[in-house]
Amino acid sequence: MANVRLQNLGITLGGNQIISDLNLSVEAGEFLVLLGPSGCGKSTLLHAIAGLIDVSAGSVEIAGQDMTWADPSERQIGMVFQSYALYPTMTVEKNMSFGLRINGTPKAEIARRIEKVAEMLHLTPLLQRKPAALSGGQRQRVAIGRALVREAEVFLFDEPLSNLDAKLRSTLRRELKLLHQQLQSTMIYVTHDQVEAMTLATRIVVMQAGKIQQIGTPECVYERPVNLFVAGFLGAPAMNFIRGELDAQARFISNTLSMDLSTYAFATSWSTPAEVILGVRPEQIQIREDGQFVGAVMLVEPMGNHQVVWLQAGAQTISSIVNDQRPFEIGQTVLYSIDTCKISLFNPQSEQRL
Amino acid sequence: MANVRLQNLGITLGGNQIISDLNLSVEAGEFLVLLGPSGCGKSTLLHAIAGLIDVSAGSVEIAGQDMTWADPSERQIGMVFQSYALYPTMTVEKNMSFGLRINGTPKAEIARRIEKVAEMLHLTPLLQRKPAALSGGQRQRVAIGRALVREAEVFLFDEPLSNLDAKLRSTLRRELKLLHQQLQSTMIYVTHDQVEAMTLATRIVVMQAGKIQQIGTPECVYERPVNLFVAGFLGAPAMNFIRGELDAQARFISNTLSMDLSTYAFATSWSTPAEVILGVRPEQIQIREDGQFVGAVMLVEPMGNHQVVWLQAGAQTISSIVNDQRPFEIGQTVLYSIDTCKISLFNPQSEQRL
Amino acid sequence: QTAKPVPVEKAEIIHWWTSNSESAAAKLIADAYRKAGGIWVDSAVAGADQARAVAINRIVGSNPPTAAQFNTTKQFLDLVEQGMLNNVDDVAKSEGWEKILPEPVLNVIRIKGHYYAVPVNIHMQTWFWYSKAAFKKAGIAKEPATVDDMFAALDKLKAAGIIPLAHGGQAWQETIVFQAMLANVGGKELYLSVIRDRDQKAINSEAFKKVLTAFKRMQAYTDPGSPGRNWNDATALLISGKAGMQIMGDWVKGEFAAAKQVAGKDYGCIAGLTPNSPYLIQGDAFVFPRTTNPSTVNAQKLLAKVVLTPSTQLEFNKLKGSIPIRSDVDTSTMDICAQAGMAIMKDKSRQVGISEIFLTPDQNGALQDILTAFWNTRMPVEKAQKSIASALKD
Amino acid sequence: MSAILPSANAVPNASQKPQRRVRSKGFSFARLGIYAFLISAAIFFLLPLYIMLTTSVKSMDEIRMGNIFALPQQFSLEAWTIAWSSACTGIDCEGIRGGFMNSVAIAIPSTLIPIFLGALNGYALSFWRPRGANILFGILMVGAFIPLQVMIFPLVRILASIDLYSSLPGIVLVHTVFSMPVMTLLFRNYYSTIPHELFQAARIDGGGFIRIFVQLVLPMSTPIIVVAVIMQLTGVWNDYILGLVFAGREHLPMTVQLNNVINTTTGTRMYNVNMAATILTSLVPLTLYFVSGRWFVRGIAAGAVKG
Amino acid sequence: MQIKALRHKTKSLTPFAALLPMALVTLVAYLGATLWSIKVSFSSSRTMPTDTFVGLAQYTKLFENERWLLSIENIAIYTVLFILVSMVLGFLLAVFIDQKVTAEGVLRTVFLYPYAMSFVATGLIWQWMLTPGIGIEYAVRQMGFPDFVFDWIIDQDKVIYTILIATVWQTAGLVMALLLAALRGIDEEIWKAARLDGIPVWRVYVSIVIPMLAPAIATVFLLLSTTAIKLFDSVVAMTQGGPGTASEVPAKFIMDHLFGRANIALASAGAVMLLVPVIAILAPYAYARSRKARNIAHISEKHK
Ligand SMILES: Nc1ncnc2c1ncn2[C@@H]1O[C@H](COP(=O)(O)OP(=O)(O)OP(=O)(O)O)[C@@H](O)[C@H]1O
Ligand SMILES: Nc1ncnc2c1ncn2[C@@H]1O[C@H](COP(=O)(O)OP(=O)(O)OP(=O)(O)O)[C@@H](O)[C@H]1O
Ligand SMILES: [Mg+2]
Ligand SMILES: [Mg+2]
Repeated sequence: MANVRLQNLGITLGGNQIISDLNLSVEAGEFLVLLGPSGCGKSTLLHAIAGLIDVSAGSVEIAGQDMTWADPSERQIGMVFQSYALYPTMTVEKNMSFGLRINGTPKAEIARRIEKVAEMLHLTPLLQRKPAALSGGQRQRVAIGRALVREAEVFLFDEPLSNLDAKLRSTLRRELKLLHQQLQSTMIYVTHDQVEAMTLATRIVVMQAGKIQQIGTPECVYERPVNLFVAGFLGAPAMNFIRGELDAQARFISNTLSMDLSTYAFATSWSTPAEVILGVRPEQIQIREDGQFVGAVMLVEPMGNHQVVWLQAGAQTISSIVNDQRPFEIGQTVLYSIDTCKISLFNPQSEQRL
Repeated sequence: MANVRLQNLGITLGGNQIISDLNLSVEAGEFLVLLGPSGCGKSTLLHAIAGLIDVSAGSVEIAGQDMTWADPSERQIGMVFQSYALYPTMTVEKNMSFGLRINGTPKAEIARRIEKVAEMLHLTPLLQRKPAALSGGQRQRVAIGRALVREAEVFLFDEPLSNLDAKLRSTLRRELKLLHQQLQSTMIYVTHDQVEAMTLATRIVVMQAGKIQQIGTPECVYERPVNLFVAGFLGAPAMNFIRGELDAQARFISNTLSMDLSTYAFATSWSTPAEVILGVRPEQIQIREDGQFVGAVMLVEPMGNHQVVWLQAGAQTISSIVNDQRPFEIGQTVLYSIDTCKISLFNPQSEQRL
Repeated sequence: QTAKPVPVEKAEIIHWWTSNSESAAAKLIADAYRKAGGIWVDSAVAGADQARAVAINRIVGSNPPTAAQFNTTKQFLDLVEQGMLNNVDDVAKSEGWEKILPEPVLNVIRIKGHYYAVPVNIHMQTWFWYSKAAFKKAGIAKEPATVDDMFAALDKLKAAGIIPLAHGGQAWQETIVFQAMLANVGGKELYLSVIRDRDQKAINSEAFKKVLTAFKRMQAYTDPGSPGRNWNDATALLISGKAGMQIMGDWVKGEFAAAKQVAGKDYGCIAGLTPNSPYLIQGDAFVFPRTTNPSTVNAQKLLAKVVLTPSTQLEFNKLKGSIPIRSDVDTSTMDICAQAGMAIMKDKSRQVGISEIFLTPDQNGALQDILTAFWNTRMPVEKAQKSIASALKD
Repeated sequence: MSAILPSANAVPNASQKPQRRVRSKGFSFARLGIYAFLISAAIFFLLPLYIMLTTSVKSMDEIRMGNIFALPQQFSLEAWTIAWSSACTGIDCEGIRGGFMNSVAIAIPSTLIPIFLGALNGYALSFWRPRGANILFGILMVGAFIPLQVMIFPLVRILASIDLYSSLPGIVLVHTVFSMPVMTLLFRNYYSTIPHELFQAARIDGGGFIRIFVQLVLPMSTPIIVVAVIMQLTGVWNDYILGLVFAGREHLPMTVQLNNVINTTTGTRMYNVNMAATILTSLVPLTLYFVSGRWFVRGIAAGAVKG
Repeated sequence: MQIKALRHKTKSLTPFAALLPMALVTLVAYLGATLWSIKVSFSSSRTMPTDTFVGLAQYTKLFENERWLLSIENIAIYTVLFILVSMVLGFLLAVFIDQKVTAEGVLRTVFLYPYAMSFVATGLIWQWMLTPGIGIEYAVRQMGFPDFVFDWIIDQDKVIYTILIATVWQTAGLVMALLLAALRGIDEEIWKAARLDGIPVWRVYVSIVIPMLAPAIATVFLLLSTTAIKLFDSVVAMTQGGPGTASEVPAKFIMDHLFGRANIALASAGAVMLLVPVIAILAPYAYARSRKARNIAHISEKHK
């Protein structure tokens, strides 16, 4: 059990300021998920926490101790590298047991842990292979295994499941969650998979360009994004943004839509009439016969258990999730309604939530 | 436009028979998605098509010509490697333009293509960087870019979007689809992302342990899986399997369930009473007040736009997708019904679809 | 590990006598030393420079050998001046070196009145060797007795399609040819004023220019393959009759002997082209690194004594091809060339040291560089003369 | 496991299909060119060896009279026996075999220690990058240009002052000193091509300086270690001047004897014995070269990282 | 912050400890020897070092010495060609041997064996082979080209090239081994990517492999430069600096004066002068590298 605290962290790589003035406090035992667009600095942040790159400013505190300049090996960290970084000359087993052997863990204990982890990661038949003779997903699992056997205080996972198939991924997701509950260790987890983020996180951190945009529980971040970026970043398909105006009666009016938002919980005060951006998630747009608004079907994407229907409404393209398999035709005119209780409003200038 | 035909393909790596007797015919202009569990031989297959590993048996035909022993460069192929395989000493731009420069493509044309692709992949500001100074996702995009600029006859993509964030991924998915429509090139695409598979594929190939299990349109594979493996592999959460018996009246009876399946379209003849496995997808299980069956809520996973509810019904765990945000409590007893028109039945011995 | 002197008079001797014939000669001294009660520990190091470097480094590293071979030249002068050598004055006095050793050698080993080396032998570098077969073929009836005779003979050889001068084109061999020319064309006076006195006037004189011209003229008698050639390969040309003449030291006899050729029958030797051409003395000597250990000092003295005993001198020099350093040895059993040499040595006026006896190694080297360049390029005589003058200036 | 070895990896691939590959004609032309180049290069390289070998079995008379390219008229191994067991090197006529064990005794530590230190330096320089180390390395590199003979004199003094002059440890130390620039350079540059992430992963795993070096870095160094062994063993084995000056009488390496046999200014020369002795002396490094192949492994870092 | 940073750097002392032998060797042996040589070069030492200070006299003497000047000229030509030819040949051998050729082991040994042979003997062989009348010239004439001439070794202007041939023969195998080791380290995937791109093999080598071999090439380059500048044995064995002084080289000049000619002051001056071009080449390079690193930082900062 160890907390992690980053204060005013700044990191410069190759002359670029990648992260600046970042503050983040991860509680002991927390499962923190880092989200953010490609290249925003997630891996960099993990590397800094692990002590693998020198920070240019600020401090890193682990388990209450200033570790800014501590050696990586002193930090009691397990890490899955995005690029795996497997030891090429060692077998899978040796790869995983390396850290334990260094710690002087008894042989029997090592064998036990390796067996357990290999089982969990379906690596048992591959234990004597070297990384070069593994598939991409197998390598990734070895990387996970190497971190997991360590039973460290803090785990750093950098997109650990990205190359695994959906089935394995969901199994492992569950295993990781269980493990987290068992070990009570702190986990910082980078992922691009929304399902992982939503199911694993106690809190989600959304980053952009080296800055934290929002920290909160999955529901909070998903339902009450603090700004346009977070709103647009989470959710697939992305949130629909509709520009319009809010009048004094809290009615939202755009070219194609008009609806009453008087129940909306405003985050800030505002003066009417105001330009606003209305954010509405595809699942809040229901295509139904008694819908209030009209759109034309542009594109239908069947997804197995649901379909995404793209509607043209005026100049606006709107995506909607349809949870059944009823057929749509391209060009067909449909009616849809919007569930107003979960919408978001943003200030188009500041891009902040209203 | 080139078709790809694999006949009786066999591949051995490090003494292991990875692929044996595989037959696959990809139409010209098709967008074929390869699915399969980690380590099943997808990458190996792509490498064999590209001519990067030697096949031990069978033949590879591209555009009607036997290319089994042709040099990779003669095959007119663009490929994204799972491991990227970027040229470490070249900048992003050089990485992408290298093949073109060699081909003697005019400079202006190279510049045009690079610009286009870089734009599409959001790589424009990174063109002068070397791979070592890129994030994981950025590297992956360079790998995609390098393949795309080539405008080849056949594209092989090995999990090209795995390290990208959801938003970028959906953008690129769409771009790839567009590109495919424009170029009319044949694409063979490995992915673990169901959404990609469903939205991009004209046909899906499901592989297991080097063998093809099913080939078909996304809908077909999703809705009418030919065997237990395919049924269980596709879909997240996975299909629920319920063991039971089918009686002469085509009623399915298990400990907890009993339902009429007389409308089921049997794939093979069968004799009653028979042991069967009933496969039902989570979205076909509706939790509603007028449901016929009873279960207790075990676990709820909120996913943003939906939630997965795990029910305990007798000894069976059943997952169900709930498309709204209504609250459940662990232990709460709920009623559910099963949509019988989309279920699948399997022979427990042969594991084949009934 | 260091070979600390032990009460027994164990003597480690560094020398560069490594070829078969030289080894046999060295063994002779070793045996004589052993017979005299010493213990000879042999440290042979091929190559004179190399062997001396090892000796010097061992002295510097405080692990000196008991004795080390040097040439009887100025090579060890620095060591003496640095006080790194023991003298063997006792032996020299009791054995009366002053009387039995030739003057040029004494001048080198006796420094400020002390004797710092024991000379072993006399090599004469500037012998003219010729193949009787080749001479016969070229129709040369008699041994050249003057410089002009020699050039005439060379011309005849050339005309007969024989390589007139078998020459090994290495700098030191060219220096030998030069010394031969200086001694024979220039004569003893010029030789001494140029080499010993480094007299600028003599060097710039017309006579010296003539020597240089003669030297350069020799080059025209060599074959194109001569540059870089080892002296023994040149001798092989003589042995096979492909070449007529070679100017080289008396060690050449070893090669003839190996080819079973006999002096006076198959080949001839001429020590000088005029009746009073100087006999250029070069030789080997042992020096004795400084030590205070009495038993080592004893070992050193014993060596100094043994080396000069007449029987050792005779047998050693027979094997080595050189002639004894002491004039009182009975040489009747030696070959005719050696006997001729001994005869000449009887005339003290013909005893002259080679250039290394008079010049420091450095000056000698500089001279050698100029000579070889002059020999091998189209350097005008005047330039060579000027360069030599400046190289021999202090 | 065995996949890393070329014998198990590359060779089967190559042997599986030649009969089919022949179908592609561009391929066989290229091959032809490769072999043509390699064979002509081999002939160029072998020509001197041919002369050495034939010379070594000729008699001196034949050498004196004959053509260097000619095959021996009377084949005789006498020179070889002389070289090995009876050539004189001073008053002892025991051939070059006498120094063999000395050479071995010098070569083993003088190969292992410098390589170990070189690897250690390279590792520290490219992964740990301690402050100031690069300046040190720069000086070392410049120092590599000093002719070693110039350094002999001061080194003799230093060694004498620490009582190591003329001893086995002394000569090993000297070899270590003189090989340090090249060995360090060799490993430093090799390690710069190993993905840094591996090192980072090992640090996370709690590996300390030594652990990472021994368990991770050294196993990845086999190809360069082989090259280093080739260079260092050859260098030490063929060294003459250092052995002569620093080893002391009891430890003189074989090359001193070899040189004594070959090198003479005014003595007679036995070319056939010289050649035989030279070839005999070089047999140890030659054997090493021949067996070193299996360690020239391909793709030692394969599968380590993606990117 | 600075203090903390310092603590971080100094905290793990092991790397420093590990570099201790190197530091000692560098400072005591190399720096020490260099300083010692500089000191001696300002003295009038002969066989033994002495303390008589004579200023730049030795240097003046050095640069008045024609042999030295010629040596410098020779070594400059030789170094450039030697590095170039050895690298190209070694690289080609490595590349071709890397093509899964049969008998790789034999070929590798064939190319490497000259490196194992003492040059005292092989130099003689080369001398024989190059000597007109008995060597290659003779052989070719026998083969029916009676007018064939190959007499570089006795040619004042070409003799240095004969040394070049023989030393390249000796060294190319080692270059091959070094580059082969590096070639084998290149990830197969890179090759695959390049093959797919349809890049001709030679282009892959030129544009991808050679840049990736940069560290190994740097090693080879330094190795060859040091061997070239210290060239000595081969000259002694083959030509002894001749004909005349045509193939004299600085190291031989130094060695001659160090031992045979007992003038260690002049020899030291020569050794010091050898270091001057080395430092003159290395220092700007090191400077440029640190500049470049800084510049990159600078430029990318601006981009933002
Ligand atoms: N060199 C090799 N030697 C032995 N087996 C190998 C070798 N390379 C790959 N394999 C095995 O071949 C199988 C197929 O590998 P492949 O890379 O094709 O899998 P994949 O389907 O792409 O998996 P993933 O989704 O994890 O990338 C794997 O089980 C792997 O362990
Ligand atoms: N050595 C470097 N020099 C300059 N910039 C770098 C360097 N390494 C990384 N970067 C940049 O730093 C930014 C952050 O990189 P980082 O790897 O942390 O991204 P990330 O959030 O992990 O992205 P991804 O999801 O794609 O892995 C990227 O824009 C990248 O281009
Ligand atoms: Mg990352
Ligand atoms: Mg794969």
